[in-house]
Amino acid sequence: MKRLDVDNLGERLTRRLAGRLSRRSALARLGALLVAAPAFPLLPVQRARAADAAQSKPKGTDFSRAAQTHDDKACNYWRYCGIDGNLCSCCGGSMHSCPPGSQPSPTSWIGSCINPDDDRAYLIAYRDCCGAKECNHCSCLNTDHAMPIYRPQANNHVIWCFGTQSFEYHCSMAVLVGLAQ
Amino acid sequence: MKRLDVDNLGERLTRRLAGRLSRRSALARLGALLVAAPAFPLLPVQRARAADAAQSKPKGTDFSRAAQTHDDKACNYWRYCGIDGNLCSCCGGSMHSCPPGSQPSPTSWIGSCINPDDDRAYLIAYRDCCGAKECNHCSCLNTDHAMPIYRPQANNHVIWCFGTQSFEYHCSMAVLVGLAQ
Amino acid sequence: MKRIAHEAAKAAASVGALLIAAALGATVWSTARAAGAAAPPVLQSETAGVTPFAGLTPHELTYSTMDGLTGGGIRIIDGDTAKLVASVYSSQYANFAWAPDHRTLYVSETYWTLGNRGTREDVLSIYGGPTLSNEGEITLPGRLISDPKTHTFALSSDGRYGYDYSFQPAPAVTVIDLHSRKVAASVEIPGCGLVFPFGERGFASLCADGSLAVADVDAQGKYTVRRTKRFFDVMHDPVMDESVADGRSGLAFFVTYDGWVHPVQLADTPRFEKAWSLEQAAGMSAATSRGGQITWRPGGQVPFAYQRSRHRLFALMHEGPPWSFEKPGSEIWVLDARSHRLLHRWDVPESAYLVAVTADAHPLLFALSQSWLWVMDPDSGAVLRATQILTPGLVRVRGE
Amino acid sequence: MKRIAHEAAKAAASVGALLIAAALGATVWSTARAAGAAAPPVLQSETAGVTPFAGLTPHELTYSTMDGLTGGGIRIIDGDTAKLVASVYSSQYANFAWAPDHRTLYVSETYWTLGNRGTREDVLSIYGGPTLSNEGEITLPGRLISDPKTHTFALSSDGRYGYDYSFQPAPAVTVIDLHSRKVAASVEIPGCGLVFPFGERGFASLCADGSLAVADVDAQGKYTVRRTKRFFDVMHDPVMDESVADGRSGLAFFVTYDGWVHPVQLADTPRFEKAWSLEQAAGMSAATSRGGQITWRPGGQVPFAYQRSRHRLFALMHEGPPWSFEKPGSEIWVLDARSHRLLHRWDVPESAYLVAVTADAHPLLFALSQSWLWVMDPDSGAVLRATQILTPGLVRVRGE
Repeated sequence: MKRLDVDNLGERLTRRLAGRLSRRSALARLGALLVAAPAFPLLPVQRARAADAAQSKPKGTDFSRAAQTHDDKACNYWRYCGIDGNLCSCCGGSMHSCPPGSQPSPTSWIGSCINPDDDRAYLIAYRDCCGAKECNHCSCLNTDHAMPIYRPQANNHVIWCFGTQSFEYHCSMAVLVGLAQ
Repeated sequence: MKRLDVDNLGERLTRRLAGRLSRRSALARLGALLVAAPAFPLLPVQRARAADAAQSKPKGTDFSRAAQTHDDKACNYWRYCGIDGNLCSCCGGSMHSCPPGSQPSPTSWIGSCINPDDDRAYLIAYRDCCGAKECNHCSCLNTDHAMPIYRPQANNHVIWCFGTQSFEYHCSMAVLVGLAQ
Repeated sequence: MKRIAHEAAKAAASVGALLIAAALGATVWSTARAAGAAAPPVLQSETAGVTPFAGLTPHELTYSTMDGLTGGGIRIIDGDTAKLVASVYSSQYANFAWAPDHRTLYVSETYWTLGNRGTREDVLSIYGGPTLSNEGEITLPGRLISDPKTHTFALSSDGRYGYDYSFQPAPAVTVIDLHSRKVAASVEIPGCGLVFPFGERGFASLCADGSLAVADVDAQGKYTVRRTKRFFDVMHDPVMDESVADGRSGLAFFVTYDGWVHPVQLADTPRFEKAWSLEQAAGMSAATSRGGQITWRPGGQVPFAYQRSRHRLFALMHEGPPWSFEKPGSEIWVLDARSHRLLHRWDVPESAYLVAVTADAHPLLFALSQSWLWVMDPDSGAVLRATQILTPGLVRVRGE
Repeated sequence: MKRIAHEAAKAAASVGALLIAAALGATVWSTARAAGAAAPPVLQSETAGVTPFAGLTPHELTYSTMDGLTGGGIRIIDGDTAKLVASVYSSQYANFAWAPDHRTLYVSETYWTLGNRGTREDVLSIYGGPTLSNEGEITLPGRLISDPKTHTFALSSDGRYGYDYSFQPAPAVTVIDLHSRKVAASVEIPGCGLVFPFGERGFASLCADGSLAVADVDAQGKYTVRRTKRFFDVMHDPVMDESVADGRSGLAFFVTYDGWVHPVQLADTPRFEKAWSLEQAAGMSAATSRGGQITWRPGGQVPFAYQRSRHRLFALMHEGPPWSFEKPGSEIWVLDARSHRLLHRWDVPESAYLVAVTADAHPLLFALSQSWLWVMDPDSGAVLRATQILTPGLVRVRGE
């Protein structure tokens, strides 16, 4: 299996989004300019976790067989294969935009999920929005390829609010990082 | 209506409890020695509230007609005619004893309730136990003769945790103060 | 095989959610595979940001969650979609108000350095900017800590001053200059409580003897407090903490446990108008606290809302005995506050503890139970939409 | 008349409550009026105090509430009555442990001076004395903030030292001298996490490569960390965070997602025993993470409990596919940890996320769902009693 070139991830993340993405993405871009641009990857642990995610090829899990690509407010949306928490899409945000009143953490853990529309595995950054109280809408617990906490780079129980003003967990995003293979 | 002699209240409260009270009272006495003895009445506002309670003779309320004298874990126990919150009797304490992990506030508001067994009206100090998180058992909202917050001496919405180490509300006791008439 | 059944239920639920999402115009992500076409393009990487907040809209409701277990927090729900729009952190027992720009949120709250112990800090926290983020705090000399009460915190109608009711346990009102972000004055109001701002810098408070305290300020910023006459009988039929007041016009409706509405034009010398009865407005006898009379009475946690433009008073009403002023409403009564007539009696799907009405030309009526928000049409009583909420404490809508 | 119906319901409920109270031997207050006798005596005034706390009893369960909305807190429930006995404040994301005296409770927790912001303070809070009151805090250099994990905090078996796992995000173990109430050391454990004390002052941690880190200390208090061999395949079948370890004997059972039990005698040089399969102990094929196999698997939040005196391992089991290690258990399997045999399969009334067993001669088994605590007989599987609880995070019983 080809290992992911993590050094290109930062560059990829700073690239403009393709034009075909929606109006909501335009809002997200604006949001990203208003807060500090997500510094990614920053920590050595993040390189390790991206490598992990690429290594554990997510073929044929129970989740991936039932996943859908239409509704980002449902727990079985394809990107949420490893999400644990409240979907930001149900809290006034989106899959890559925190609701007003919260801030995206620059750190996250990384999983990989299969998109049923193209059968490709993508790296997904499960990034927490921090600062407001727990949103309590659309609580999902998907654990595909989630690792124990002693392997934190792939663990969804850590509160990933390092680097923000607050450790108060509000909701979780599923930001598309790139192809896993 | 005879106004209550509030200056005697303090003395009455420091008196030993009558022998016929239960084992639980012995525990409560012990508890009272372990914490600072409840300084009552301390504040000018407390004299005012005792006077209030004695003034508003609690005859013939909906609550008093349905009240019982057997079960201090039920909202319709006679002493609870003006209680708003969790019964300490359901939280590891009693009507006059805070559960371990919490402390009785030296301040309280005072109501008066009719005891159906002797048809007498008694002054009841609704004293909050403070320090632990809200108990969340036996939540009652009885409002006989409860006054608005701008008349705090008879208001059950104020968090009566003045004078304790913590303002964290845990549960409410209904301590028998004496006859209202 | 329970697992299979569970998956099927999830799939069904997601179809439902999809229909709702589509109906509300939510963005639907799909990389639909063109039949027989080339492989779909690889999805592009995304950046993470914050959804901008352009200000509270006329149909948005802001509510604080009830204290105790949920421990505070403020949420904004769009009445047009019944969806959560934004959330702001707060302590438990907080109050809050929006600046006239509808973008700046002030939160009056209390913290201890070690959760329930340590050093106490009373602050007015400021949220705003493009993403409703924290913009600092103003330290307060004290605050009342109590179950939620609307009139413990308010702004002057121009948004220049904040007024925070303090009870330590001596009652006072803290006046905060929001331009300089400093406490301007601490005004003692012995025997009184709550705060109802009027005019440019004045405020009134309700007093334990049935009168009002009226505070006015001189050019040097010094406050003088005077008492009005007693206008209600506090021992037998007190006015509720949760009366309504329109800060813009200074018109207050102080409503008693028995449903007597005392209209008062707040001013340096308040004008007391003749009281009228909610029950008489409905063609019933006036309620009384004597004899255990069962009748329709106002009650709940925030039982009244006032729509200035149409002079309409909304009241949560229930059938009950005296001293039942905290029982939730099974009906919302719509009253004309000028003619003292009942216009409508609307059923609510579940007994409501709080009511609110928007101030715009096409108003929405909100009824809140312990766990549901019902969005209603104030003119037809129809339930337009609903959403589950955390137990609500206080509500605010945009003033116009 | 809804009111009447409501009152009737309340009366019926109170009769029920009375019966329960009587059955449980609760104090019943009554000033029963003697028929035809003189007027009853006037009730005497009372003083207010605190119910004494004489230490955790062998049948009492301590649980922390789940984080997020409920915001922490620790509660003690008596397994013999299913009643709440005491409550201790905590921050959210706290962990806790009882001293060997069963009277002193240590709480590892984190606060910010302004709730969600301000200055962070990581502390080990001490509760004890006759009423389980706060006796101060020891400042910690840092902590992991995560969903509840049993093995982020533990005491040495003699109660002299506390071990707190820190992740900032560099992993370390803070060693606290509980006699002097000072931090004794901060031991870095790169690539590892969690803490399993053994012996007088040693501890082990699980490592991301499938090995253990073993820390031992010299006479000067300096810790040395060494790695053992890799004993499990972390990428394909990692051992769970919520494995069980008996601090007294140093015997740990590290259980994998697929149900392989790795018994390890913790020591300076750990002894790794041959792994055995929970499923094979039940006469089934061993579970595998390949091919989407649906079989019985361990899962939940705290899925294992160990009873040292009878060498019994209790496991929450569900039928599910690979990666379902957080699904709650529909059954509790009782296994002999020496013979590797399944002794019983007990149904639980509602799928359970946590399991615990008391350490005394007449043990009780506890199964915890999201909102119920079920007290069971470990030998018959009978449900003895139940009570509603707040969503549980972690559980601890008295060690003997």
